[in-house]
Amino acid sequence: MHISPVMWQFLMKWLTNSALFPREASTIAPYADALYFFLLLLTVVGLTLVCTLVFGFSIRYRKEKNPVAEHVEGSTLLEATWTIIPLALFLIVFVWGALLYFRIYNPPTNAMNVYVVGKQWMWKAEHPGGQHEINALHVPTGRNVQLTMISQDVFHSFSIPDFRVKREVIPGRYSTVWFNATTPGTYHIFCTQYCGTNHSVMIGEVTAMSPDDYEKWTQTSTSGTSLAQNGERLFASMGCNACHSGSAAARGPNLAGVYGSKLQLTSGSEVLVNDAYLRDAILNPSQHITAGYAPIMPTYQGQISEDGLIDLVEYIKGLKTNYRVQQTLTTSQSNQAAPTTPGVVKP
Amino acid sequence: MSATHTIVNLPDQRTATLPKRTYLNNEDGLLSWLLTGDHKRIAMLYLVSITFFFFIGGAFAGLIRLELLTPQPDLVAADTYNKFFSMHGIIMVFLFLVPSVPATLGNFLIPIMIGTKDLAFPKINLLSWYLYWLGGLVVLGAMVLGGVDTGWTFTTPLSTHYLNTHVVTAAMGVFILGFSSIFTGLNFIVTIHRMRAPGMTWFRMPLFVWSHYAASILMVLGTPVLAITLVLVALERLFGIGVFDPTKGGDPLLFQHLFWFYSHPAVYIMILPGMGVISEVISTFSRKRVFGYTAVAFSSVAIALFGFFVWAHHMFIMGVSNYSALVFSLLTMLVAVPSAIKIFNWSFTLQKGSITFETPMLYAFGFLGLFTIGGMTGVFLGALGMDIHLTETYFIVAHFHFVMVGGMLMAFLAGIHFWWPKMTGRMYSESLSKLAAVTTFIGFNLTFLPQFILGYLGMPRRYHAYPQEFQVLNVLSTAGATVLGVGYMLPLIYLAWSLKYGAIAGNNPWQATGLEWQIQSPPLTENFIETPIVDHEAYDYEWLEHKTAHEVTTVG
Amino acid sequence: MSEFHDPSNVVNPEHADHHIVTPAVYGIVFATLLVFTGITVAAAFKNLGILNPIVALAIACTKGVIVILFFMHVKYQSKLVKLTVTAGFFTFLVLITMTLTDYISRAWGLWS
Amino acid sequence: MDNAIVATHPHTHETAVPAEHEHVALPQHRHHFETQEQQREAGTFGMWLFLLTEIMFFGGLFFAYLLYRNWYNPAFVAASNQLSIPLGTANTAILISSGFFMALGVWAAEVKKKNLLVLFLVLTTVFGLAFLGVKYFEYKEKWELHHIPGASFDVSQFINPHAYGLKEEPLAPDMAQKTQVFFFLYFAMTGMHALHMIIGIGLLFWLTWRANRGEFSAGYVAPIENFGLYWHFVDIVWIFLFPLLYLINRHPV
Repeated sequence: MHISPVMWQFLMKWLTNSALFPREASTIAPYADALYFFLLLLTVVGLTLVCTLVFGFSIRYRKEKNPVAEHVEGSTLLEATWTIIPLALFLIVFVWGALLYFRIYNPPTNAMNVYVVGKQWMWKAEHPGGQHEINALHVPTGRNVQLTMISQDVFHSFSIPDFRVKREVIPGRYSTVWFNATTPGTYHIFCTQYCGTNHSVMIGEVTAMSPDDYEKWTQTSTSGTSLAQNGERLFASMGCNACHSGSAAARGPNLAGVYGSKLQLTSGSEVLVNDAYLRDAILNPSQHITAGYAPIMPTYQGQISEDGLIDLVEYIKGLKTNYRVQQTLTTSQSNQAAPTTPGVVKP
Repeated sequence: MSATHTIVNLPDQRTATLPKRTYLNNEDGLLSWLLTGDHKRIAMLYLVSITFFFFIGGAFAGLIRLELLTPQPDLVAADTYNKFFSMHGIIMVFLFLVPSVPATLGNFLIPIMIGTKDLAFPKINLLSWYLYWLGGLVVLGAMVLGGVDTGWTFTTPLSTHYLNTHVVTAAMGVFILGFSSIFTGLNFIVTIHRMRAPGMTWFRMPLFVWSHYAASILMVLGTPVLAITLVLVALERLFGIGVFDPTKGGDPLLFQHLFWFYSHPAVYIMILPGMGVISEVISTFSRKRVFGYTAVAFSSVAIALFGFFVWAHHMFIMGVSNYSALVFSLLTMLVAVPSAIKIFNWSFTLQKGSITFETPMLYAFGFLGLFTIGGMTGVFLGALGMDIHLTETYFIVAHFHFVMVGGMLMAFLAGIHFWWPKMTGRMYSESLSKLAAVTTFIGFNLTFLPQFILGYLGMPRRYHAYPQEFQVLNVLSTAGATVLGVGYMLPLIYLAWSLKYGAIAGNNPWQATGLEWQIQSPPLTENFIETPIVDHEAYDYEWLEHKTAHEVTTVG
Repeated sequence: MSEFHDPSNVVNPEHADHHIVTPAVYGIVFATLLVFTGITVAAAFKNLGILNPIVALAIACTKGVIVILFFMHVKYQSKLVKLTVTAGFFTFLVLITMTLTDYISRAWGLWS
Repeated sequence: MDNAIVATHPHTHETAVPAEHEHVALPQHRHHFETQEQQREAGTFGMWLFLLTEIMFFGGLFFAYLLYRNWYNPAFVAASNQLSIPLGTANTAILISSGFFMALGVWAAEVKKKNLLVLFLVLTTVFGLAFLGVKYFEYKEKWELHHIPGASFDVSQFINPHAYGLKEEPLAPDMAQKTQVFFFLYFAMTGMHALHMIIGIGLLFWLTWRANRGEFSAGYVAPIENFGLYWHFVDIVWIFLFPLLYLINRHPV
């Protein structure tokens, strides 16, 4: 038999690239695959059972062999069996699936954070150190990476099949996903939620690098200003510091060290200050008035881009003292050169 | 073919003729069809209309597969491709799958099966056919005017603020189609409750009627939620209001909730009637009552009931709360059980039967296998953690095509082949139809099995171009689609041929027990000469034998 | 069940005899509805705290049930119709409660 | 189970109507029904199923209202206080009266009093139209205040109520924007309700015309009964809309 060499090459290439099964490149992947294989096994067993029954009965009781059907009403025992066994199996699948779900969607506390903004039709990754990437993401291997993602327009979905993680990127609210890449290499990023004309162009590549390489990469590709520095600039130019100056007479609450704390609101409820809270408090301030303050903050809806919000959030996150805030206020022509970033990257 | 291989019992072709007076020739002229109240004529109108839309939807599917033959975006531009899959989805879901079995076979058979002259509201039945066409034309209008590229899910805020295509037109079409579906369901429920022949108790009804009853409940209660959702989408789009727009304080997930509140039960609206067909076919060709009749009947109702509690499993990764996701995942696992019960009950119906392998039975076997795969892969997607990786990829495309095309379409074809002699009075070519059944089965598997692998590899759905390494599987899939296309064209040809040249079928070619088989084929306008009195259970083959032996005249 | 033809539906649980409601009953119902309207408006101006919406909705439900039972004759209808009405409201409750499971348990901070 | 032969049915439909049913051969009896009674019950049941779809249709709107009212309570309070309670209460009374006359109309049809039936149908229509008239003035006021959602929507009244002579507390600008959500839901819900009223009034004209010809005075009352169900359902929707939109945020804090 003759196979054309081109065809042969093509087939070989495809087979060697293991195109029946994606690479396992994150710590989550083996867990996901274990459940996948369990489910595959269930399917194969179930299908074999049904096929055996159907073909077995078809051969055994075909008309030639069994000209007269024998009346069988049903069997409670049998029916109970095939109610309870599938139910039990499905419940196992449910518990297993739920455990996996919480593993994937509960980021570990020590994860390094990267922001991702989705928009028609590109991914923007923003590292706290000021590295901006489009349709690309560089991450170190062996380290927990959390992505805080938001969409600027419609629903997108951030998917890295080789890591077995995916999460919808939602307009108007942060969603997170995390992974720990195990193998250096490049992997696809897909937008899997249909997002308009160029949906299929919204793809990118995640590059997992050894920690050393990653360190080198961060140094060579930084834009020069960290997100927090951008945020500080925004904080001053939007006039946030006028009220949130941290002084006793200030009209807005003190923001230094506020991140991660619990706040008492005027509505009486208590909230945890996290990224989502900070973002929403900037856009819809009246719903997040800290107890003891008047609802006088204007809304910044439509005035700050999602990137700007990320800068501000990142700035407030790292704000430990109000020293520089007040200094910016007093020396009205603030100096552009900010020497060091207040603790941006969390361990 | 010898009598041991088959139960087909046709009258002597030399003397046989079609009945003189049937519902088909009772009145003549186009108007007698367009203004008819006869459920059988409306069913035939639906059959023609649905076939028309099926092939339009199928043509779009073909174009999609053709584009995906190569990784490059070479056949059509991206927005054209998006319009293709949107039209494919909208047409197939709302114009084919939802009305397919209920509006054709259900319309034709339910009144006969329960022994009455017509549906409760013949005029509303006709109205629902006109609404079907109106909705269909509006959808086609949206296509002709320049198309719509939202996908069939109309996801906000994409559909409301970010597209310049004919979203409102398409939504209006779907809105109208919703009312067509509501009226069909309403008619069935009233008919089944109020019009049963004397002696036709609930547990003597064929399972076909049970499953339609369950599906009708879903149609009546679910569809209006879709209607109001589409109204809100249209209003938001026209006036820029923001109920679903986060920048104005709306919640895009509210749309998802309301949309899937209908669109998940809609899946059961599509598959339940198909399950009814399978019950009839398997029972007839194994000459046995369906194993555990009551369990199968109640599992239909259970599916309908649970069907309303699981919709958010379409939103596991969309930002639904984790706790809510847990609840919905658990309930999803529960709704899988009644389907499993059905599969096993059908399998065991074969046990100790006297099985023959006519075309409808082949389709039913295809259904059993494909629906098992489709159902099990549904469990993959219902499991929370697995869903993260699989959803929005080709895995989900393959999954719902296994359920909808492998399940529903197989059942539809099984039903058409099963009742064709009743509807037209003539038999089709047995060998050609078996060929078509096998072709469809092979083509189907070739098309959609590779998509499972593609999905696990991570290929996203609705992609116009894709990375190189997915090509081989996509080529396989497209090749399969070609075979599948041939499989669907074949019945069109030989069924049309049979209309004129097919053998005379006689009243009961399959020797089945349903009331529909005890009357002439094609039936009279009002089905029965006199109202039947039912004194036997469904699928009572001994009764049939007894009756045939003592037959003096046919009932009707 | 009914083995025999039962055209007058004597044993049919889906059947109820046709009952003609008298104008007097309608009059009483009409007056009750107006009185309840008055009560609900009056209650709206009292500060009952969390009870305000509850009272308003309770009165609305009462009025609705009265209309359903008398004006719409459901009190005199067959079990089937009663069940149908219940099923409708049940499905509406499913829509609300199941969707609320999401909104209430979302740590979005908007629900208070 | 025994293998009985299909017995010949004793009745054909001409004889199937037993003597106790008084209306043996009404012209409106559709002959695919075995009996008149069956036809009437099928009609009622069908109408109820249709109303079920209406419950779910409005259900989606009610849920949206429930959700956003909880999210944006201050905006909903402020916006809802702009609605006129006197007009709303009057409208509720008008609609209940309309429903009352409809119920009387059903009774008149059942006891075959043609003139009373026509009178009650006319009264139902008049009150229905009165409701729409009041609604028109309410809508008109909102139009003048730029409270119709859309491009010309104006929130200044909520940001600075004192300038408009209102005693309300001012809303923060971001919250004031959310009043648009309230007004959208207000117009969507009352508008959808009004649409049902308009359809109903159209049907009422038709039914009155038929009643005047004496079509419903001989025992055939199904259209009147079923329309009555529809009309009362529209009432019920308003019975819920009135407190939700007008009342529950009204109390002094």
